[in-house]
This record gives sequence, C-alpha cells and structure tokens, in this order.
Amino acid sequence: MSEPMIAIQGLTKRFSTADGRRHLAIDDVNVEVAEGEFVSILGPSGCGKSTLLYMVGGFVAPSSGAITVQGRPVTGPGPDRGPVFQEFALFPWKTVLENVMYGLRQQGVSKAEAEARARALLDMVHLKDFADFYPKELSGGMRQRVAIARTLAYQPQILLMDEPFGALDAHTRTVLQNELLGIWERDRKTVLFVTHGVDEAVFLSDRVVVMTRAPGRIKKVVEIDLPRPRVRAELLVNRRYQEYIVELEQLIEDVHLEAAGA
Amino acid sequence: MSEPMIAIQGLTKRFSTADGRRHLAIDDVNVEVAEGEFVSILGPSGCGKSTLLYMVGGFVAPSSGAITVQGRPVTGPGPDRGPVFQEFALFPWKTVLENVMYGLRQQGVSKAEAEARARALLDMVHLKDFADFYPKELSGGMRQRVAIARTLAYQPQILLMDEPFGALDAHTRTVLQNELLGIWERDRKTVLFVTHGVDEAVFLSDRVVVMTRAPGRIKKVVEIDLPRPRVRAELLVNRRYQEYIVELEQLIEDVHLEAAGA
Amino acid sequence: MSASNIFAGERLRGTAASVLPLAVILLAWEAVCRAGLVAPTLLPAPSVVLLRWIALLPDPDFLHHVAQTMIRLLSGFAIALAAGVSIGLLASRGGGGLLEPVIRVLAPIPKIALYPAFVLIFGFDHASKIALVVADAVFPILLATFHGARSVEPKLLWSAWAAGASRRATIFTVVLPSALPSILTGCKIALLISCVTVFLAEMISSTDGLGHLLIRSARSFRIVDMFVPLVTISTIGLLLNAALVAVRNRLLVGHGNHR
Amino acid sequence: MKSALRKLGPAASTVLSLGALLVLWEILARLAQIDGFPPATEALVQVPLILGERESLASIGASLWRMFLGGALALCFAVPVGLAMGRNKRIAQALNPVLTAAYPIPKAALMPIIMLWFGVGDLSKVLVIFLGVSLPLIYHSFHGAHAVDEKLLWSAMAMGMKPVARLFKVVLPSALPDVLLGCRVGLAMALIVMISSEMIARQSGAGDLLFNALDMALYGDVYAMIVILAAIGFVLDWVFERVRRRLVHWAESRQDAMVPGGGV
Amino acid sequence: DVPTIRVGWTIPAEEAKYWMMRRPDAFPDLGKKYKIEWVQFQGTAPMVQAMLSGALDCSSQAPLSLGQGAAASDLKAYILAQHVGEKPGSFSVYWAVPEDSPIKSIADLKGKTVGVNVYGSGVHGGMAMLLKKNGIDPEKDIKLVETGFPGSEAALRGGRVDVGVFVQPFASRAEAKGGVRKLFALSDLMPNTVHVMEVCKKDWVDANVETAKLYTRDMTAAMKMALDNRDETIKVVSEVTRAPAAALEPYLLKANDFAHDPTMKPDFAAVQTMFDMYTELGMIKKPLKVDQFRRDDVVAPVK
Ligand SMILES: Nc1ncnc2c1ncn2[C@@H]1O[C@H](COP(=O)(O)OP(=O)(O)OP(=O)(O)O)[C@@H](O)[C@H]1O
Ligand SMILES: Nc1ncnc2c1ncn2[C@@H]1O[C@H](COP(=O)(O)OP(=O)(O)OP(=O)(O)O)[C@@H](O)[C@H]1O
Ligand SMILES: [Mg+2]
Ligand SMILES: [Mg+2]
Repeated sequence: MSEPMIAIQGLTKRFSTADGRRHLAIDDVNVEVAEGEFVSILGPSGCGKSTLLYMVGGFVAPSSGAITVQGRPVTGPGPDRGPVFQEFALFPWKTVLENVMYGLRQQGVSKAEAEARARALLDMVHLKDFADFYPKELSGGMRQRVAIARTLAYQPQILLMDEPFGALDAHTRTVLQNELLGIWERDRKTVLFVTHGVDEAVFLSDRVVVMTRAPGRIKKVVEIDLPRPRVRAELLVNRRYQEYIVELEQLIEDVHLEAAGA
Repeated sequence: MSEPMIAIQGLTKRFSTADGRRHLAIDDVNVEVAEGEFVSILGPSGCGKSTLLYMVGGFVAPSSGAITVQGRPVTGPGPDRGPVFQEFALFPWKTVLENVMYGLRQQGVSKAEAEARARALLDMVHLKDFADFYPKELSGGMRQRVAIARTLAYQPQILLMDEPFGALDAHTRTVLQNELLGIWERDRKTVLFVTHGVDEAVFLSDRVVVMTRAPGRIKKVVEIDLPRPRVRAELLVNRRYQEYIVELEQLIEDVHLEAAGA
Repeated sequence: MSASNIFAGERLRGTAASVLPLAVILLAWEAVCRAGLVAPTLLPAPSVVLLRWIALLPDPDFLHHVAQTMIRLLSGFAIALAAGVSIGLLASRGGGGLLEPVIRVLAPIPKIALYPAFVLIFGFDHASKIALVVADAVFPILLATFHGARSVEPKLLWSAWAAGASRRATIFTVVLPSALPSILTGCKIALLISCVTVFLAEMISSTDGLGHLLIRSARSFRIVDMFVPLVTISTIGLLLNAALVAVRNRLLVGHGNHR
Repeated sequence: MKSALRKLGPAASTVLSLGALLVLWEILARLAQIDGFPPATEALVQVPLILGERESLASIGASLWRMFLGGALALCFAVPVGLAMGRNKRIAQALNPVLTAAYPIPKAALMPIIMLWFGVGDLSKVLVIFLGVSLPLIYHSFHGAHAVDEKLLWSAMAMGMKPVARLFKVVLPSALPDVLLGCRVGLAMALIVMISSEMIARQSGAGDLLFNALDMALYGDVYAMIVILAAIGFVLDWVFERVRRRLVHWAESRQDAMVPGGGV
Repeated sequence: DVPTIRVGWTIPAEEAKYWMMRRPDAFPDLGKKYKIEWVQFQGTAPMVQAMLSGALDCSSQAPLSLGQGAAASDLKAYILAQHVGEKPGSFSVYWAVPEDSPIKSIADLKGKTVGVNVYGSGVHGGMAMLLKKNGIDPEKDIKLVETGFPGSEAALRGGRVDVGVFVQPFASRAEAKGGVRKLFALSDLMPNTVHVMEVCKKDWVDANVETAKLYTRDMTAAMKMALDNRDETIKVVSEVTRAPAAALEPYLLKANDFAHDPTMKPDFAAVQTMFDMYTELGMIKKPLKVDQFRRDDVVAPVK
C-alpha cells in the first residue's frame, strides 16, 4: 500500500484545567487515512473528536504521539488541510461574501475570480441572497453553511470537518451531503469527518472510526463496503446499508454501556 | 377550551441589516399553545425559528403582531419562560456547577440546596465529573448539556428550547429526550421546541408546526396523536409514528420545492 | 405614523438626550454666577465667556493660536496612533517578552518631566510639543492594541492560517480587525489626553497656541479670556471625538453589538 | 534566537530588556550631551540618596496615598458609569458629550478654581487624580459593556435578574477583561496625574520633589525621580498583572496552541 | 487655639521663609501664638488666584503679579516685607550671549532669538523696556522664546537661543563653567528693583492685625538669622531646594546675590516705579498707586 495521506500514531492529549488538574482527553489513538479516503469519526460527546481534528490541523500540539501528513510531521496549519469548525469561527467584520473569498484572496487569486468562485459556492449552500450580510445577521444554520463554503472555496487537499451539517435541517443537509460527495469524488479529496449521524457516516464514508467515551480511544474501525457513487434512495433499500447502521448503533450503545459499567 | 398558555397573533419581524436594507424574517405567524402542551417547530435553516423563540421569550420585540403568555402581553423576559439558546450562552467566568446554580441562586434558593439540585441535574446530563470545569474547557456537546441543565434547574413554567440536542450523539440525545419527557410529564410544563430532527419532533410532541422558507410563515400544523407515555422501542414499530414521519418529511420537502419553484 | 417619522422622532430624542445634560450644567453654572455665589474674578458666567468666544472666533490672531494648537495636536496624535498600533501589535506577537517590561517601565513615567529634554532636543517650535503629545498619547493606544491583539479568538486565527494566510497577512486581516474596537477605544482616550498634553506643553513653554493664550490671560488675570482657550480646547475635543465616532461607526459595521 | 529567548524565561527577558533600555539611555545621553538629559549613571547614583532621606520617602508615600485614594474613588465611580453607558444608549448619549467636553480641559489650568472649592490641600489633588484615572476606566468599561454577548444578558433576564444586578453580575464580569485593561491604562495615568497635579500647587509629594529639581535644574535628581516612579509603576503593574490573570483566566484562550504567538 | 496663616511660597529666593519652615524652633512665637500652613506654588500668578479664591492668606509676590491682580481682579492686599531686590552693586538679572557671539550690544539683537524666563513676566517687561529704549521693537524685531531660568543655560549653549537670561543660582553655575558673556542687565534700566515681596490679603490683615505683626516680626528675625549665619542658611536652602551646598556656596548671600535688606523694609518707591513701567508697557491695565498696598503698622520692620 502506498504512503498514507494522514498517519496518526500513539496520539495522546492531556489538558491542564483551570483548577490545576490534568485531564486526559485522547489516549493512544492510531489511525491511517489513505489518499482520497473519506473517513468519519463517531463517538460520544466529549470523547475528543474535535481535539483530534485540531491536532491533525496543526492548531494544537499533541502531548505525545506523532501525526504525519503526506509523510511530513505536522508542525502547524497549512492550506493543504481545510478545517470546518464546530463553532463556525466566521470573521465577524467581514460580510458573508468576503468571508468566503478570504482564503482565495490569501492565495493570490484575483479579486474578480475569487468573487465569482465565492458566489458559486454561496449558491451551492443556498445563500446567494445573503452575500452582503454580516455573520451576526445570520441564523445558526446559515453561519454553518458559510463556514463550509469558506473552507471549500480554497480547495484544500484534506478536509477536516467537525459536525459540519449539525445545525441544518434534513433537506439542506441531504443536499449538502450530495454536494460534498460530488466534490470529493471529482477532486479526489481526503476527508476526516466528525458527525453524530450514524446514517450520515455510513452514507458518506469509506471507513467509520468509532471512539470510546473520554478519554477517547479507538473502539473499532468499520469498513463501509458500499458501491459508489452512492444514491440515497438506493441505499435506503440496501440491506448492507441497514446492517452497517445497526452495527454502528450497537457499537455506540456498547461504548456507552461499557463506560457506565466501568 | 381554556385560555392558551402562549398565544401568537399576526406576528411579523423585520430586521434592518448593516447595509441598510430591511429583511423580512417572520411573516404573519399565528399559533396557540395550550398549557402543558409540547409543540415542536420544524423548518428550513434561516426560516425564523430562533427569532420566533426570542420574541416569545421577550428578548426581541416584534415588528408587528402580538404575543400573550397566560393572557398577559409579553413585554420582556421573565423566569416563567426558560430559554435554551442555540449558541448555549454559558457564563464563561463561571464553572459548570456555578452556571447551573446561577438561576436558582437568583431566585433566592439557598446555596446548599442550589448546589444539590445543580449536581443532580449535572448527573442527569452526564457531566457530574465536570462540575469544576470552565465552559472553554468543554466540548461543544458538553456545553450544550450544561445549557440545558442551567435552564431546567430553575424550573420555568415554559421551556423555549432551540435545537437543544443538536450537538449530541445519538445515545446521549435519546437519554436526554427521555429525561425531558419525564420532566415534562411530571411537572406539566409547556414546551416550545425547535428541532431539525423529524423523528425527534414526532417522538416528543403533541403538535408539530412546520414553517416555510424565509420569510417564515406557518406551512402546516400537524397533530401527533400517539399514546403517552411514549416508549421509543414501541413507537419504532408503530405504523402511525412512521406515517407522521413520512408526512412531515414530505411537508419539508414541499417547503423546499415551493421556494425553489417560486 | 410612518416608519421614517418614528426614526426622526427617535433621532430627535437622541439629540435631546445628548445636549440636555451639557445644557443643564451650563445653566447651573450660569445661575451660580448670576446669583453672586462666586466672584466673577474667579469664575465668569458661561454667557460672558461664550460672547467673548464668539467675538474672538473671526479674529485671525486667535485663529492662528488655534491653528498652532491643532497642528501639534493632530500630528502628535497621528504619530502616536501609528507608533502605538505597530508597537502594540509587535509586542502582542513575537516581541512580547522583551517589549512588555519596557512598556511597563515607560508608561507610568510623567512625560512632563521629560519636556525640558524634549525642548533641548527638538527645539522650541512644534517638534518638542508634538514629541510630548506622542509620549503621552502613545501608551493608551499601545496598551489597547496589545490587549485587543492578544484576545483574538484563536479559531479565527486558525481559520486564517489554514486558508494559507501568512503570519504577516493574518496580522492585517485578522488580528488588526479583531482588535479594532479595542484600539478605537484606546484612540478615544489618547485623543482626549492629547488635547490636555498639547495645552499643558503650551502652558509651560510657548509663545503661541491655546495653552499660551490661557497663561497670558491668567498672568494678567483676564479671567474671561482665560476661559476662552478652555472652551476652545473642549470644543476641539468634542469635534475630534465626533469625527472618531464617525470613523468607528464606519469601521465596525460587522462587529458584534457595535452598531 | 526566539526559542533561546523563550528558554530564558520571563524574568531573564525582563532583566535583559530593561538592561538594554538603560544602556541605550546611557549611550544616547552621552552622545547628545544635553544638560536636561543626563546619562543613566548620573541619575542612578541619586536614587539611593533620595530614597535614603526620610523626608523624601514620606513625600513619595503621601503622593502614593493620594493616588490610591483617587484611584479607588475612580474605580467605584467610573466602572459603574462606564458599564451603564455601555448598556444604555440614553445614558451614553447623555454622558458622552459631558465627558468629552470635560476631559480635554487641562486640570492644571483649573487648579485655581478647583482650589476655590476644594482648597489647596490633598482634596483637590485627589480629585484631579480621580478625574485622570476615570477617563480610561469609563471608556474601557463602556467598550466592554457594549460588547457583552446579548444572549448572556438574555439568559440572566430569563432567570429573573433585575437590571442593576445584571450590571454587576453579568455585564461587569463579561466586560472584566476590558475593565481591567482600563485599570492598567488608569494605573499609568494615575502616576502621571499624581505627579502633574503637584506641578502648580505643591505640598510635600513626589511631584514636588521632581518639579523642585526641575526648577533648580538638578537634572540628576529629576531623572532619579523618574527612575523611582518608573520602578513604582513597574511593580504596581506587575502586581496588577498577577491579579488580572487570576480574575480573567476564564477568558484566556485555549492552551497548547501549536503556533507561536497564536492567540496566547 | 492659635490662628493659622496659610502661606504660599516659591523657590528659590525666600531665605527668611525657608528659615521659618525648617528651623521653626528658633522663633519664639511661631507655632505657639500662631501657626503657618505652608503651600508651595509654581510662580506667583497662581498664588494671586489662590489668594483671590480664599485658599491662601499670604504669599510671595512680584510687583507685576501683585499689580496685575489688583488692576484686573481687584485684589486687595498689603505688602508686609521685601525678600529680595536689586540695589546698585548687587546681583541683577542679566542676559548673556556665548563668548564668541557677534552680538555686542542690544542694537545687534535685531532678528535674533532671545530667551526669557516666562512670557509676560516682570523680567520680560523690564527687558522689553530696555530693548525699546535701544530702538528694538520687543514684539517684532526679535524672536522670543520661553526657556525658563533653569533651562536657559542649556538653551544658550545648545544654540537654541542667541541670548539667554540668567538669575542665581544658574548664573554662577554658568559663570563657573565659562564661555558666556554678559550683554545687558535689568540694572541698566533702573538701579532699584523689587523682585519678591511678602503680601497678605487686606481683609485677612484687617481681621488679624496682631497675627500679621507677629508674622512680619518673625520674618524679619528670620532674615537677620539668615544673614548672620550664612553657613546654616546654605544648609536650610539646600534642604528646601535640594540644591547641593556646593552650588549655593559661590553666590548665596554674597555680593553677587540679590540684595537682602536685614529689616526687610519694602522699597515702595521702587515698586511704584515698576508699576508705572508696567502700565506704560500695557502689562498692567490701569495706573496703580503703591500706597493702596501699604499699612504702616504691619509692614517690616515692625516695632
Ligand atoms: N482547554 C481545555 N482544557 C481542559 N479540557 C479540555 C479543553 N478542551 C477540551 N477539553 C476536554 O477534552 C475532551 C474532548 O473535547 P472535544 O471538544 O475534543 O470533544 P468532542 O469529541 O469534540 O465532543 P463534542 O461531540 O461534544 O463536540 C472533553 O472532555 C473536554 O472537556
Ligand atoms: N440581526 C439580524 N439582522 C438581520 N437579519 C437577521 C438578524 N437576525 C436574524 N436575521 C435573519 O432572520 C432570519 C431568521 O433567522 P433565525 O435565526 O430565526 O433562523 P432559524 O430558523 O433559527 O435558522 P437555523 O435553523 O439556521 O438556526 C434569517 O434569514 C436571518 O438572516
Ligand atoms: Mg466537538
Ligand atoms: Mg436558529
């Protein structure tokens, strides 16, 4: 097998809290993600999914362990890895359009071209009428869509998405799932995707990583062997699809029970 | 029928945006919620659900129309209506425990009692080990659970919940749904509940209000005539339950199509 | 009532709210003087001062003094702004460890005491007074910038870095805009301090400017003439502040609650 | 170079940069050869002489006491006013013009009138210090209160909290980082105003020592006083910074950031 | 209990007051029959205002500030004593140029930068008068800058002014260093000048005649002590001004100091001459008679 796109080895993260204690958030995680692979992470709330993405993104330093991206150790953020944060983190002083244009402009794309591409993306996330709004004037779901558009705009090789569709209604979510799959298939991106939706994970992913309750460890990695391109309507009647969902739900149930029993 | 708990008549909300335009967010909404009723609101992202809750909460003034609660017009917030905001809005300078105790202390509950009640609620939302953490040290889903606990703590008559389980994993969500139903049944609370989960809405509600795309109007109100107390495992094999879900999904589909067609 | 009418009414009430207290103070002052509670040789009635002020306004000699003060004030403030923002940014990023102690030591020293040295270094003309204004006004801006730049929400920076923005670019596209509300508050304070400082410098040693005008009047106990420069500097402060508020409103459209 | 510095730790870099400042002063003064700007060494030798005298110590103590009084008064007055202005448009509209009209007026010029009401003693100086310190306190509190997340206020309202309680229990803590910035600027201002308030009417105080030295062209003493004041300012600021960290650790951003200087 | 006088003072030339401040035990009445609250000021003009506002009872004054206070603000006061002045042979405020300066006389000042202590001060008035008499328009022909006395030497040596103004102790310091040449002095204008007087408010004196007398008497006693014990005086002045004794030694109470009269008797004639000069220059708005500041039973020397 060729070199993995992302290799995570023995990754551990401890936080020191305000009251001086040390809090183990992630404990000895090992994952490899191949180029062009779509990997979802499922896990109980607070198990360290976001923290894991931050470390792959190069925003937060691991306490121990190593992360390499394309063979090189991660030392900081780079435009090869595009994050979509759980809290959106839009620039409040920029309009929606300017937010989406930001990355392109930083990479030297001309203003006109950046605007055209930003508008196309805004159209995709159903926000073309809100280009001149400021983030504070948007609803939660609208902000989330701007954040997605902002990251997709500058076309990073790797997408690090933290519950990117969490605040969206079912219809919009479905539309965006399809759009994301389209982009992924077209551009051969590598995606690390945190979600709470088991169906979403199965629908989108090549593999699903299930994490234990805090401190986060890997419970199991489930290979999703469903044909691509995937069409929702077809999958819904696919027995394998249903089995995967049941298996993952069971795993999550186990994760919770284990912790309760321990 | 006795006087409704919440009566919303001809409610309209316009925002003026930073670029000086006027933006119609909610257009002529009429709803009545009876005492002890559990009403969910479903609608596309950006259709005005949060805004509607803000106005019932008395935080934002309507542009026109009237809202009465227990027969009295809403002129401002009050401890009878407890909001759970989409963005959580925890007090960052207080620990988790202090956040949950806050409302109780405001209402003159003794420190010891407030702490006991807060700890019980933290236990309910699976956060008893995090009582001394500060909000910035929590994950997204953990913050959301603190926000829920904080509002439940001071036992408002009416709960105004804005996607309160949106950032939670399926298992935790199920647990909290059951807890919420338990509290609701025990204390005869009135609940206005914004969600994107059709199954969640059907599982919890007496009625589901479906809103149109922006500007938000009421598309349809669906009465959920399922026996209570509801047990998830039983409902999953209940045909009526499945039919409601299909009906609501279809409605939402329609709402989106209409707008696209318009 | 139409919407525009409501807004007009609102604005009117706003103006009233902002003018009223000032007017009340002036009236009280006037009453105190009229009632003979205070000797006119110590505190003249505002009406008297106002009349003299209006009479002096077209006087080219008086305007010359005003202009001298304005030149010193504005150039001092501009330099303090440029220096304060750039040093503040620098200190908040890499150079914090080295710059912070220096700032801590320099900020609280009374710059007035340096004035004799400034005069000998920069001469008796504008430069020494401008230097004093800079020395006094730079720290509020610097500290506000430093603080604003340090409390940038990290995820905003992360977003920018991940988008491929260079360190330098993030300073201008994230740190600066994010610190802007704080910086502008620092500017407001610095502006008022600049007014005081330029006036003081002119009082201590000068042959023109409003401060000098005051000293000249004070030495010959022309009490009404003493109040004219005070009213003038206060008006200048009000006008410059209004300009700053206008700039602020333009710059901060998107920021949180800053309408 | 940078990482070497970081290894040195804060104490070492403080010593390093202050040492560099002194050396720079010494070199500049020797180059400039100006009476009014003596070299660091000439000033530093005077420091122990001044501090060795009981009387000057008492003077400095008296000044610091006035500064403390003025500062404490300002804290009690300016912070609530600033917060109220930040939350209430009417109050802001009413007070803003009064403040902006009052602050540019040099208090030194008004000393005779201030003396008229408050005498030549401590009271007028405390008042002037109070005014000087309130300026940054009011505006930074104003700014902080203005930027409070509305939903925090809404949460408090929904719990039944009354406006005044909200001001102190929500607006104040939330604006605390800005209020404390105001305090920090105010601290520097307090020392400056404490000195300048003693320029015209002098009673034993640090400013009296300094301005007398200026009047006698004793520049060694002048700069020795400056060094002493700078040292006082440094210590106060250092103490303040400890307190500040304790008070607003909740606002400090996520730790362990990988990027140097990244929002630390 | 005993009455308290609120007295304003300045540095550097009020040796009698410094003695009373630093050696109060040397005076039998001070602290027993009356007390003094000392308040130091920068310059005489603020003390006029402080007296007007009732914050001070007595203060050190120059003829100009007293005259202006009286003419413009109706200050009513008595001159009790004279601290220092100029007499033939004593030190006189002078203006100096660098040794090698091409300026040889007042007439050469045209177009030059001239330093003065304070714009509109008595010293400035005297200089203006002198220039006028020598055909130089003090408003238009020269560029005037305020250097203050302390900064004058540095401004002159640094080339910031062409002519600098000197009083003690700066004059002796500059002379010791050398390289400056005296150009003209106030004594060129008039032989007798009054620089610092002790002035008390009229209503206060009228109400406290006995205290005023005690005060004047002690002040005269202090002046005598100062003149009789030069070494101790140097210590006293050094304590007050913090100037090192070595800086005072070359001039204090010597021939090159201002004139000190052991009786502190005010030179009313000289004050009148100065009033008239300031009136002519327009610095005092209306003619003044010195007699209005005179009350014989309190003026030094008190019987
Ligand atoms: N700055 C911090 N200090 C201390 N503990 C922290 C800090 N940041 C995160 N943690 C802890 O690390 C753990 C993992 O947090 P993380 O945000 O990665 O969870 P998550 O899996 O993303 O959860 P969610 O699904 O709720 O978003 C949590 O227990 C949290 O309390
Ligand atoms: N301050 C504001 N200024 C202008 N427009 C606003 C403002 N606040 C909200 N809006 C607009 O009002 C509409 C409704 O917003 P709201 O937050 O109520 O939506 P929502 O139904 O809660 O959506 P979501 O499911 O995404 O949270 C949106 O179109 C939004 O752009
Ligand atoms: Mg997370
Ligand atoms: Mg919403």
